[in-house]
Amino acid sequence: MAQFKMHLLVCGGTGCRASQSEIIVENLKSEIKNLGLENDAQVVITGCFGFCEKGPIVKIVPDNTFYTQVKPEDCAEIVREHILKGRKVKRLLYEDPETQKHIEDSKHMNFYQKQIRIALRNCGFIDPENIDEYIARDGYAALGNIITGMSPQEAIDIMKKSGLRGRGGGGFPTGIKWEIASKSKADQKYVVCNADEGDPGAFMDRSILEGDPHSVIEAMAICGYCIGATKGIVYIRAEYPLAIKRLKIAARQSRAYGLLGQDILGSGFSFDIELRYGAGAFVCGEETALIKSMEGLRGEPTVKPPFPAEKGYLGKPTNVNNVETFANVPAIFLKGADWFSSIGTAKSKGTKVFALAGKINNVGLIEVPMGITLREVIFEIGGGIKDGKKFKAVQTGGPSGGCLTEKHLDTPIDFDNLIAAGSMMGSGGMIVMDEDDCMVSVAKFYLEFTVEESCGKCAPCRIGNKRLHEILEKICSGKGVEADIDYLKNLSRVIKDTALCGLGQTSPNPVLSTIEHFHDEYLAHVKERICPAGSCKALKLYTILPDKCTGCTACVRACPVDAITGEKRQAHVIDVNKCIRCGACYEKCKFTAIHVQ
Amino acid sequence: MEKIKITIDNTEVEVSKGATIYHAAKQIGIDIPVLCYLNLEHLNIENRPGGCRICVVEVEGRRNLAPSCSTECTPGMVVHTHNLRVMNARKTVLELILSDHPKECLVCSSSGQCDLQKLSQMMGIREIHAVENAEMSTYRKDFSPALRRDMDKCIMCRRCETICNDVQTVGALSAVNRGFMSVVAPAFEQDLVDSPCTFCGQCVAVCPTGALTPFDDTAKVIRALSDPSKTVIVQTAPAVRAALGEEFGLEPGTLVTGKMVAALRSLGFDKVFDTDFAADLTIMEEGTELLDRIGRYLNGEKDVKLPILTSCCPAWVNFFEEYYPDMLDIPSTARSPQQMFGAIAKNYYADLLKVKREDLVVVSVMPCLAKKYECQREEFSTNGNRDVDFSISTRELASLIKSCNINFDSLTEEEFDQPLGESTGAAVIFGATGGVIEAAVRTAYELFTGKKLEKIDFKELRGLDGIRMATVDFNGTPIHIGIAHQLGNARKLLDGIRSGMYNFHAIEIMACPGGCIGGAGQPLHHGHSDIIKARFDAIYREDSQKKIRKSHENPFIIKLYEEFLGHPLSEKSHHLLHTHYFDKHKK
Amino acid sequence: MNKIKSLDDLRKMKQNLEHEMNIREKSNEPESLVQIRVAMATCGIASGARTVMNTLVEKIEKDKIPAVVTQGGCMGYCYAEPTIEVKVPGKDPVVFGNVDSQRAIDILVKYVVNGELLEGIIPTNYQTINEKK
Amino acid sequence: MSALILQDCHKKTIEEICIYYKNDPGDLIKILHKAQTAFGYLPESVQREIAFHLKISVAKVYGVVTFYSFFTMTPKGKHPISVCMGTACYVRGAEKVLDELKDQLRIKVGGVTENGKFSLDCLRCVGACGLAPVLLIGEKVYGRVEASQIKGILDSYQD
Repeated sequence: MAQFKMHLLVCGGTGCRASQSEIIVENLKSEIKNLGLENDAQVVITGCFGFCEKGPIVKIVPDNTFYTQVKPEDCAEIVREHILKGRKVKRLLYEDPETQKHIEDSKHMNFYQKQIRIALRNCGFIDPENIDEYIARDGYAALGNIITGMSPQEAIDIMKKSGLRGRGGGGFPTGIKWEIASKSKADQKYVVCNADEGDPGAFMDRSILEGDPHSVIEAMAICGYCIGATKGIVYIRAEYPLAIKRLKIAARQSRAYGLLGQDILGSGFSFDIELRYGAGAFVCGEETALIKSMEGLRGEPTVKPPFPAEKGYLGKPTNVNNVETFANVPAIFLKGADWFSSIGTAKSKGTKVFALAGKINNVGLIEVPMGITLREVIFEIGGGIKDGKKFKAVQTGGPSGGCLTEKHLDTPIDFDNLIAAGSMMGSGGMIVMDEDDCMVSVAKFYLEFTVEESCGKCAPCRIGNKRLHEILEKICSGKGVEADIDYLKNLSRVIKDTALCGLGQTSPNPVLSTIEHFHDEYLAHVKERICPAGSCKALKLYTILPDKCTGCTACVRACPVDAITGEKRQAHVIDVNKCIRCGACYEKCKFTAIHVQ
Repeated sequence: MEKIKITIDNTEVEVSKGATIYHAAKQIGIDIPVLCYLNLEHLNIENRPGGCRICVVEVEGRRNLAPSCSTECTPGMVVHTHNLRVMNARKTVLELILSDHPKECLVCSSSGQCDLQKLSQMMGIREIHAVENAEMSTYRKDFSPALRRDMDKCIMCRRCETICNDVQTVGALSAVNRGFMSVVAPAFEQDLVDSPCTFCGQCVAVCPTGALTPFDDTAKVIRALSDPSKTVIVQTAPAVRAALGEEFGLEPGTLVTGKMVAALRSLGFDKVFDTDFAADLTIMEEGTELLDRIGRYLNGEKDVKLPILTSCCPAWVNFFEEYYPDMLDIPSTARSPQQMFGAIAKNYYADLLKVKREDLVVVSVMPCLAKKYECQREEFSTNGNRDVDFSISTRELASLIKSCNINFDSLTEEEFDQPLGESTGAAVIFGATGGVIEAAVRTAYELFTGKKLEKIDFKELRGLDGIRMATVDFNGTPIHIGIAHQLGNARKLLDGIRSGMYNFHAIEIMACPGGCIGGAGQPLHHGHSDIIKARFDAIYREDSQKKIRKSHENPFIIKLYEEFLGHPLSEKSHHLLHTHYFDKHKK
Repeated sequence: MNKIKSLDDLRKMKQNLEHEMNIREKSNEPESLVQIRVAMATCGIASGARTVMNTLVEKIEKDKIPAVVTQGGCMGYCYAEPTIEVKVPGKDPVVFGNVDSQRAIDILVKYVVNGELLEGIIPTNYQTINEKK
Repeated sequence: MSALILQDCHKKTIEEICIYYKNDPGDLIKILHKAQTAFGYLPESVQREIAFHLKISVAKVYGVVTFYSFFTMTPKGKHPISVCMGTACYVRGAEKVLDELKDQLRIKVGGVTENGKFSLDCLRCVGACGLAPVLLIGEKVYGRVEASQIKGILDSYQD
């Protein structure tokens, strides 16, 4: 067998594939062949590297060269220069936005320096469609050890000791969840992997399934052994075709090796998985709704208790964990509960994957230890705010979360601190906002989402969120009054207090947290009728700069409501009360004399 | 049963394990308001989606408020049902519901009957906080012959969906759409007439608002009454007299037969007759049919279809036409009492009066909404003139009485007119589940055995269990009888017959809980199933007080056969009193 | 594909497979490994750098030496090609000139594994290739 | 809602899909997925046929179809356009892109152009947040789209 001296890892995640990474693979391979280097260099399609901002990514090991934004036509050069002659192609190397220096070794990139990759340990490292690469990295060893040498309770105890908490949002201790399900008595139980990731702006579950499907399958089997289930179901969004494909391939390979199916590794334990597809309903991320959906019904949540661990899918005890939670499991068993619990904070152990997005330089997927500060995440890993603008807020936890501000930048991130700050971990979306973002509009955006995704079962969520949205709309269109803010607060609190499921109980968080942290901005909207960020169309203030105005009267003729007056060749004036903020004058003025605030 | 102790509003209460906070509170006289929750204990029907969130209470140590209807008590739980947090939440949620509900209560047909209206009155709602011109969810209105849907008024309590699917297994309705626009509707939001709806109306009976209401022909009845060229006669179904009093504040289970007759007369009906008369007629025809089939079966005839199924209930007829088209030949061909009455009135009584068929208006007062549909079926018309012109419900009769300034309470009891007003105890019990078959057995026994029945009460056929089975001894011949009320139970029985699991000679089926006494045209029970139990008892009380208790002993029935029909299953009977069924899918 | 019948089978399989991933594993924590860089510019290749590299890779794999081999550009010692730079963790990098296959193995066995000093070290001002322009 | 009258071959397709899932109502969502792949959308007749095979009420099927945004009862355009409205795309200007598309195509979200060429929908996060704002036409992904590019992109679909 050929001993490759170099591996060219090409990101095959959805983001990079969208920028032609498949053609890049082809080009690299053919150029390697052209130069007769087939025995020296191997091209591997991997999962996501996380650095989606600069995709497509080609990483070359062992020298950790990190090529960004590679185009198909760059491939020949990479092979001729780097593979053949050992000269890195400088122009494709990642350039540090601060120092403007090309960084040759990805280990030195700020983006990766503070990361600890557990759930993402194999993403961007192995070929997700090749089970051998997973096994080479101790894949299925944890499962093997457990089912041949441990009792379910012993394994559950390790999980409990590790302190792993559910990564889907709630943060419920995984070991305890397993224990409850293991103690429920039934002829059949189910392990469900919740891969119905729906937070807009969060895509970690998809990346894990695309980059390391076996770790999820292995963890589900481990869970099955612990709780006494032989059937596993992955509930996955139909909008994730690549993840579905990779998961199917992985399951097929595992079955062929006998790592799924009857009598795994001669242990007597049997387990297999099947896939169920979501169909575009955010609420199905809630576990009781997910179970309804798996049963072929409308994905409406049900009252808890009974919890799924007692009465779940088809009325049987069901353990539901999300993808990221499962991805941590094999690592915990391989390296030990103590190792895992040594990472993180007192009550939040291990790492968390975040999807960094918004007005930030390094958009992408990162995995950081719990307890890291927002400042480190945004300014070190994330490379700071785009275009040198000022940081304003970061939204965590998606539509269920809240906005954190400057004053939270040095708060260690963990489950409890985020809740204390009025937000939540959620599934790990992190959207960074700058000075141009209006926080009322941001709250409105999230409510729009919740209104659309509310299942409609309970009144507070179905109608309450609609009303919240209407009030925010009213404020953004300049018709709000101060009392609206009080009503927003009361209504939000009642919705949180009375809604049936997690979606409704958290949906007002964006409203409450923006009111708390940006009260002045709300006041500016309702009292002065100004949008300080300048983003609400109806609240733009148009004025004429007298020193620039030539009195050409072009604007007067453009104004549909006769709000502009003035003598010819004299500076004109806009009547603020008449102005409908249509912007027609602004378009017409040739002397940039119209000022918009 | 394990007991646990909890504290509600500073009062300790001991409850059985598994009890909800709502029930625990009820035990100590605290009535937590509910809206979507519905529990018909006597009938085993529960709707508990936990959706309206009106019943929330504070549980110490819990992050959010708990829906008391679906939160089980746990030992040591401390509950507050009316502190500021709870009151504010309830009021705010109710305001939200009202903000998406038309404010036309003054002209709503459910006004005064509406749970939502009552609740906002109770909670002292005086204004509704919402944005000016807040969006309302609106839907196309749907009018069917029996009921109307105005889903703008729907609050998504899901009671109708539960009844239609889980209880009746009709499957006409489902929650559709998502979020703000979600609503309960037939497939493709089409009209009910294009759905498998049987018009049983049980959805109307449980609707807490004016979203589902009966189709009301009262105005046409008033017009007919004031038309001097018309002779207007009325027939009243047995279940009506056992419930009508409730609308006038009388105790459930009060029989108001005499007052009802007086009221109808004072409304201006030319003759006040009794559907019970037709019920006796039904027994003659159906009972004879039953005996004929059993006789032929015992003689070894191979093509005899057994069991025979009763066919008095129009919703049930719709149900088997929709779901059991392969079994259309087993129900009795006898028409329902309402239609038998109509046929006799228009073809026999009209001649007696010497009025033209077109000038005789037959009105029925029914506990039922499906009857409104039944009288419109084509086969029950002659040249476009219906045998029964209008069918109004018990509730509609009550409001007609009220609107005509009649003081029901002070009326002197009166008797039905003759000849179509005489009836037996056997006819009265048509109003309760098991009654039709008991009535049939009383007559069939005597005709079959030629002996006089010693014991008239067949207690083994009575009760409120959804499915009941009994064997009656016909002088050595065991006759197996099955009884079901509510269509879901009917389906179980029918499926059992189809698969050969059951062997019955006769089966009685009623679509509504408890039979006609629980019909959708009856005064609303608002979730109190003990009302249905009280009506049930009243029906059998009336039976026991009747002088004649077997249909074939009704003197006017005997006379009708002598003068007009000849004998049961005669050609004239076939023409006027029997019908045939259609496969709905072939329409 | 054959079924894996026991945990031992799985472990054996892992051992057989892991060498294929070695290059990637090693890149994960280069600081803890001996880093060997082969100058692979035209002059290097012309002098047989590729053969040297193959020898190094095979020997490291065979003896499971905790070292990683990477390619580099021209180090500027064209007179002494093929050249390799060896950086043992905690020590300054050292450049060897005129390396052939035999010498490559010597370097690995004596310098890298046993820590002996070898002849033929090109004195440098301790610049790594990275810092070279 | 367009009326598709099922031919025998259509009925056979539906029957095969249902049989593949053993006519199990628990697999309704999978069946609807397959049917939508086969027909491009889920017209009334298809839903009725599925209900018939699974022995469940049509109302239930319709209730499920209308619950999940992935299912559609209107046929898509030849080139279905989806605008990602995930948060990352939103803060990077997806709304402007959407407005421009609405203007250019003169249709609303969920609509199809008169000639059936394009249909316009929104979706939630395709996970290409690095390329925000993102636009999909068919399977093709357009990243970092600006409103000014829309006309050019649309014009490139000649057929």
